[in-house]
Amino acid sequence: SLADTLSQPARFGFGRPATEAEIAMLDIDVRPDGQGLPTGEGNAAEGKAIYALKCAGCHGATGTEGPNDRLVVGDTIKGARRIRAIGNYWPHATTVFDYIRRAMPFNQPGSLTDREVYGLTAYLLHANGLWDGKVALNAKNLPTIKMPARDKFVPDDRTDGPEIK
Amino acid sequence: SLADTLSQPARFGFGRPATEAEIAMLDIDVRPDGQGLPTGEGNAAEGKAIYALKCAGCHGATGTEGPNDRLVVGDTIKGARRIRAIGNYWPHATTVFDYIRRAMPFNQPGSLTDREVYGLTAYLLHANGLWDGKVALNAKNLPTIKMPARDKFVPDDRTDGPEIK
Amino acid sequence: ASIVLVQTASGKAFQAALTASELAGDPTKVPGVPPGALGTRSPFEKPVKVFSETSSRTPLQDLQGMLTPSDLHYERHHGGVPAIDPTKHELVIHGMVDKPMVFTVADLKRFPSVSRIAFLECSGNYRGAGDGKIRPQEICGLTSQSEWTGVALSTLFREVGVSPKASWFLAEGGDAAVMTRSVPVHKGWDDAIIAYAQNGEAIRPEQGYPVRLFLPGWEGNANVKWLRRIELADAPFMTREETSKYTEAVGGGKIRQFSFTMDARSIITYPSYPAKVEKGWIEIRGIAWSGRGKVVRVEVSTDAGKTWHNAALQEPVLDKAIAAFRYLWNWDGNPTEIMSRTVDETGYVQPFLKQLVAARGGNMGYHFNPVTAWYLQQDGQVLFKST
Amino acid sequence: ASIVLVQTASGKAFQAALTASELAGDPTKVPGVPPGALGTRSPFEKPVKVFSETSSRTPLQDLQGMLTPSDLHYERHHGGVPAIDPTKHELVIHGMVDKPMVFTVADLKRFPSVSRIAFLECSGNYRGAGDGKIRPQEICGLTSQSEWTGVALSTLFREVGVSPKASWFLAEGGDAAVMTRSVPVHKGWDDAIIAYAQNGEAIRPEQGYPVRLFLPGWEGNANVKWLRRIELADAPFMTREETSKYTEAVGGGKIRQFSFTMDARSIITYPSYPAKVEKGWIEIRGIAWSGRGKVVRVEVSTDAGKTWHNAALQEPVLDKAIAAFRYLWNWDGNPTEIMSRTVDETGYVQPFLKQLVAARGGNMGYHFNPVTAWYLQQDGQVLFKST
Ligand code: HEC
Ligand code: HEC
Ligand SMILES: [Ca+2]
Ligand SMILES: [Ca+2]
Ligand SMILES: [Ca+2]
Ligand SMILES: [Ca+2]
Ligand SMILES: [Ca+2]
Ligand SMILES: [Ca+2]
Ligand SMILES: [Co+2]
Ligand SMILES: [Co+2]
Repeated sequence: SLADTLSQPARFGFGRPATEAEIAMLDIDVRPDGQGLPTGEGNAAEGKAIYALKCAGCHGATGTEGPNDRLVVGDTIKGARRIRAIGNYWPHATTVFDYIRRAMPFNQPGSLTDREVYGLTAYLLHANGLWDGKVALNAKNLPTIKMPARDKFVPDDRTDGPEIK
Repeated sequence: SLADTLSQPARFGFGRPATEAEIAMLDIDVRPDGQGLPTGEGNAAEGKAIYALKCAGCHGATGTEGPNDRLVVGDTIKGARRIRAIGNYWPHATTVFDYIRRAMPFNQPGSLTDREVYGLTAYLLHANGLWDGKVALNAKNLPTIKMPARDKFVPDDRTDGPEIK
Repeated sequence: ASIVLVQTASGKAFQAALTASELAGDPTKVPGVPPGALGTRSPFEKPVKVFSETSSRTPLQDLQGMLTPSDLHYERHHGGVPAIDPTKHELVIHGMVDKPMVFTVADLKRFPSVSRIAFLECSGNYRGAGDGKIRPQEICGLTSQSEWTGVALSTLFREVGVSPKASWFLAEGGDAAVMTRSVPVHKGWDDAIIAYAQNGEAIRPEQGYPVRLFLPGWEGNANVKWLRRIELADAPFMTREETSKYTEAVGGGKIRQFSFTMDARSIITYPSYPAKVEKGWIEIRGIAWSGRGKVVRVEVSTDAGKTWHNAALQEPVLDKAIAAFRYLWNWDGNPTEIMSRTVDETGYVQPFLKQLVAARGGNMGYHFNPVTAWYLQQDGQVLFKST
Repeated sequence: ASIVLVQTASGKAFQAALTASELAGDPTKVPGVPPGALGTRSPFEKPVKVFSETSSRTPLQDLQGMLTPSDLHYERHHGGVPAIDPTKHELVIHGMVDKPMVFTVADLKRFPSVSRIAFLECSGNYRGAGDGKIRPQEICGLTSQSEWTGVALSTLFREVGVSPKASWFLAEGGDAAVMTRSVPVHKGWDDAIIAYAQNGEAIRPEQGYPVRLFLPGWEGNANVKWLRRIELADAPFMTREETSKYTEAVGGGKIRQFSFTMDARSIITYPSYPAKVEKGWIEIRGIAWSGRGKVVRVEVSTDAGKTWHNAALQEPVLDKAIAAFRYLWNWDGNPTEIMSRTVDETGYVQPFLKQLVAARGGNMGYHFNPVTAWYLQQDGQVLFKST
């Protein structure tokens, strides 16, 4: 804890300073405000083609069929409670970019170029009815997308007390 | 502990009574007063032959050469402090019978007949200068043998207090 | 032994040794296996985890006491177990810090170390079964306990000079999922550990070798394994795991996020399905834990929840740790339901399933820690029953 | 990534993925191994016991905290590890009892159970080296710690009705040595356990599968493994192990017998030979234990015994258990000797070697628990030094 730490020397001097270059190599996260988004862009049409090639096998031809996680809400956007997809459950559009870039395709994670990721993100947001089919997605416009689920999310309000919540 | 035990039921009723026959099958120990010694007998000459056949390979031709534990004190009985053999270190003759019967020969433990064990015990005690070469050893005379080391043994007198002992 | 005469080298005849058939199957008559470099598990014992593509579950019903053997520790990963060379692995800490730093595994081991015995649990750790045929392993086998050793994150925070304005940090793994979770900075100062050892030895690959984040009492997924990067920031990063996953509907159309604390829980591991028991004395055994602090009491009911009795807790009862409990009971052989519930030091009482569902607006999901009941049939068969 | 165009099914050309060479060796770019039935040990970690024909020693210098992984638990056996089928193994209790009984392993598991974390140590557990080139493993690696679970022997004593006149019992193993030791009955009533589990799972074969006697704090050999028989009596049986072996010359021609208690002890496991250290901050780490009860203090000296400082003890500090200790020290780079000593709740202070030898009339032997020093050379090399 902090208290324990204070009884220790101010610095041990183990480890080495991180250079900006080596941090940049690892620092792939993208935040809700767009921090971390790379330059470049990609549109839904490009993304659709890549999707068909690299994603459809696991997520279905239209992102609704599986066998793996459903990505597209489809017609049921306002209906069925049990569907959890980008269009009705994801609070931030930036997460789509971040996650695809770091973890997909599942069999070749980290293999996509930034342009491909922009395209795929544009395609999936478009398929969820949240982005125009023509306009290329980039670091500037991606964070501005308003996600339908955004206001559903509330921080944990359990108080670590006796209440069952 | 006993206290915990008292809060429990007097008997749980798990397990089954042991019959005398099945206890007898397992109850191979021999005590200093001779309790547990079987009927029968064996002498040093018999034992010497068995020893040559089944023991000498590990304990040496005369029980002094090894490679495994030295069994016979030899000429040095009063001299060298570092020798530990039956003749100068073992407090009870019954232990020789008990141990050979349960554990030797190391490569075929439990393979000796009681007669063989009496013979081997007679032989080893004789070689250590503690038993006549002719008289057969049996349940009656074995416990009467006075072992030289007997009075050297003292029970642990450490008190579990601060003293270094 | 039959009397057989054997000719010795010295020409004498003696009674032979016991015959081979007399010795067969008696371990006292054959020299055993000599000491070796590594111990073994008896071939008669085959405890195994039940595994799917995404997780594997500790066989709770096969275990005693409070520790989990390392190779039976539950697994949950999102990109499989990476093969990491510890001499190539580094932890980078950057973002809102004075001095961004890189630490090798060897560097981390030089800092002051801390150890604690604590549980780890996946927040998606409840299953039932309509027919009652489900074991503790399947019900809640995504919980395990180890002794964890590593460097306090607070020590590293001080080393890099974390900004007083930093309120969250991102923890990122070096696995194929490049797993990321946002964690409040206060947990880093409080009791987070960058752990490199588990039950004495190096952390096992499945648990994050060579280093993982360990957040005592917090949901498993946030305890990022194969940790390679920590970035300090002033807001959460809203990663996929803390938005699309590990969030739960709590009624009124709301979704709860950042529900880190693992609530108090227990399960009776003996007797449990598929055991069959006899009437008479039965020691009811189980495990209890709470991510909020210490277990103060485990109550056991043997009459379907009408009356409750305190079970004995195995000492030491530790903070944010599994405690083994025991309750001695004389079963009269009549069908009944037995169950346990944990009360922790915050006064929280482990709820029934129906209470939990009601409290969450009718939804099920992560952080489900209901009382689990076992139904004892007349014939001694033990079956799961939801509460 | 180099720009490569790839033709897709729909006829469009796209920039290709990163090339294989760019991905080589990066565990974030290859799916890892899926969850499985049993966890593994990293191929980069190879902790092993050092073994001879009669024993194998725990690699203390490779371990952290207070627990020993089961497969690294020390071994000492006198007839090898027997292969025992647990469905055929029985424990007979007879002699001075009301009702001689036979218990199967399954029977034993039905009785009320107890668990405790405790060390086990062979009483022949000290070695030095004239050239200083010896590791903790060789010095005193015949000590290890586990969580043991079983039935209290007192429970079984009551079940069979042990006679109030019984003062000793014989414990006999089912191995090729048919190992026997005499144990005072009061230990059976106090805290002896017939143990069937170790660190959560079934006891390992090397530690006595399926059942062993466990005598907290008492010399390893008396904790008879593969236990098959207990005979109650009114005197010790004077077995070979308690006469020819496990007795020690204590001066004046006397030999001490039945020295069960393991005295207090400690060893610094880091830094230790063959480590090389650098000047600056060093966390001195080690383990401390006492068979007499709790460790109350571990003192560390970094100036060859002139001054002593209290080390931090890892909580929980348990009765008759190993406690991990830590002492943070800033080495100025000048050659010095570091050492630790345990003080236990009886007021016993772990002695120097010369004190022990003097107290035993110049003899060495079993129950040697001296302070162990490490000499730090100018170049950082750490070497053993006897005290
Ligand atoms: C070989 C199978 C496979 C392929 C190919 C694949 N995915 Fe996935 N995808 C998965 C799996 C499995 C998961 C769930 C991973 C987890 O939960 O850890 C997933 C999860 C996702 C998610 C998160 C879904 C959610 O609800 O949280 C997104 C978004 C996604 N994939 C997009 C893609 C895109 C875009 C591609 C192609 C570039 C792709 N996937 C290719 C298997 C695949
Ligand atoms: C294959 C080797 C081998 C053979 C054959 C063998 N022994 Fe041994 N013996 C040993 C070993 C090894 C020990 C030490 C065992 C231990 O310490 O657990 C030993 C110990 C003993 C001891 C105890 C010595 C002491 O100082 O405590 C006696 C007595 C003994 N053997 C007698 C015999 C007799 C009699 C025979 C023949 C019937 C025999 N041995 C055959 C290897 C052998
Ligand atoms: Ca970043
Ligand atoms: Ca989904
Ligand atoms: Ca007897
Ligand atoms: Ca000898
Ligand atoms: Ca989790
Ligand atoms: Ca011992
Ligand atoms: Co999970
Ligand atoms: Co020993």
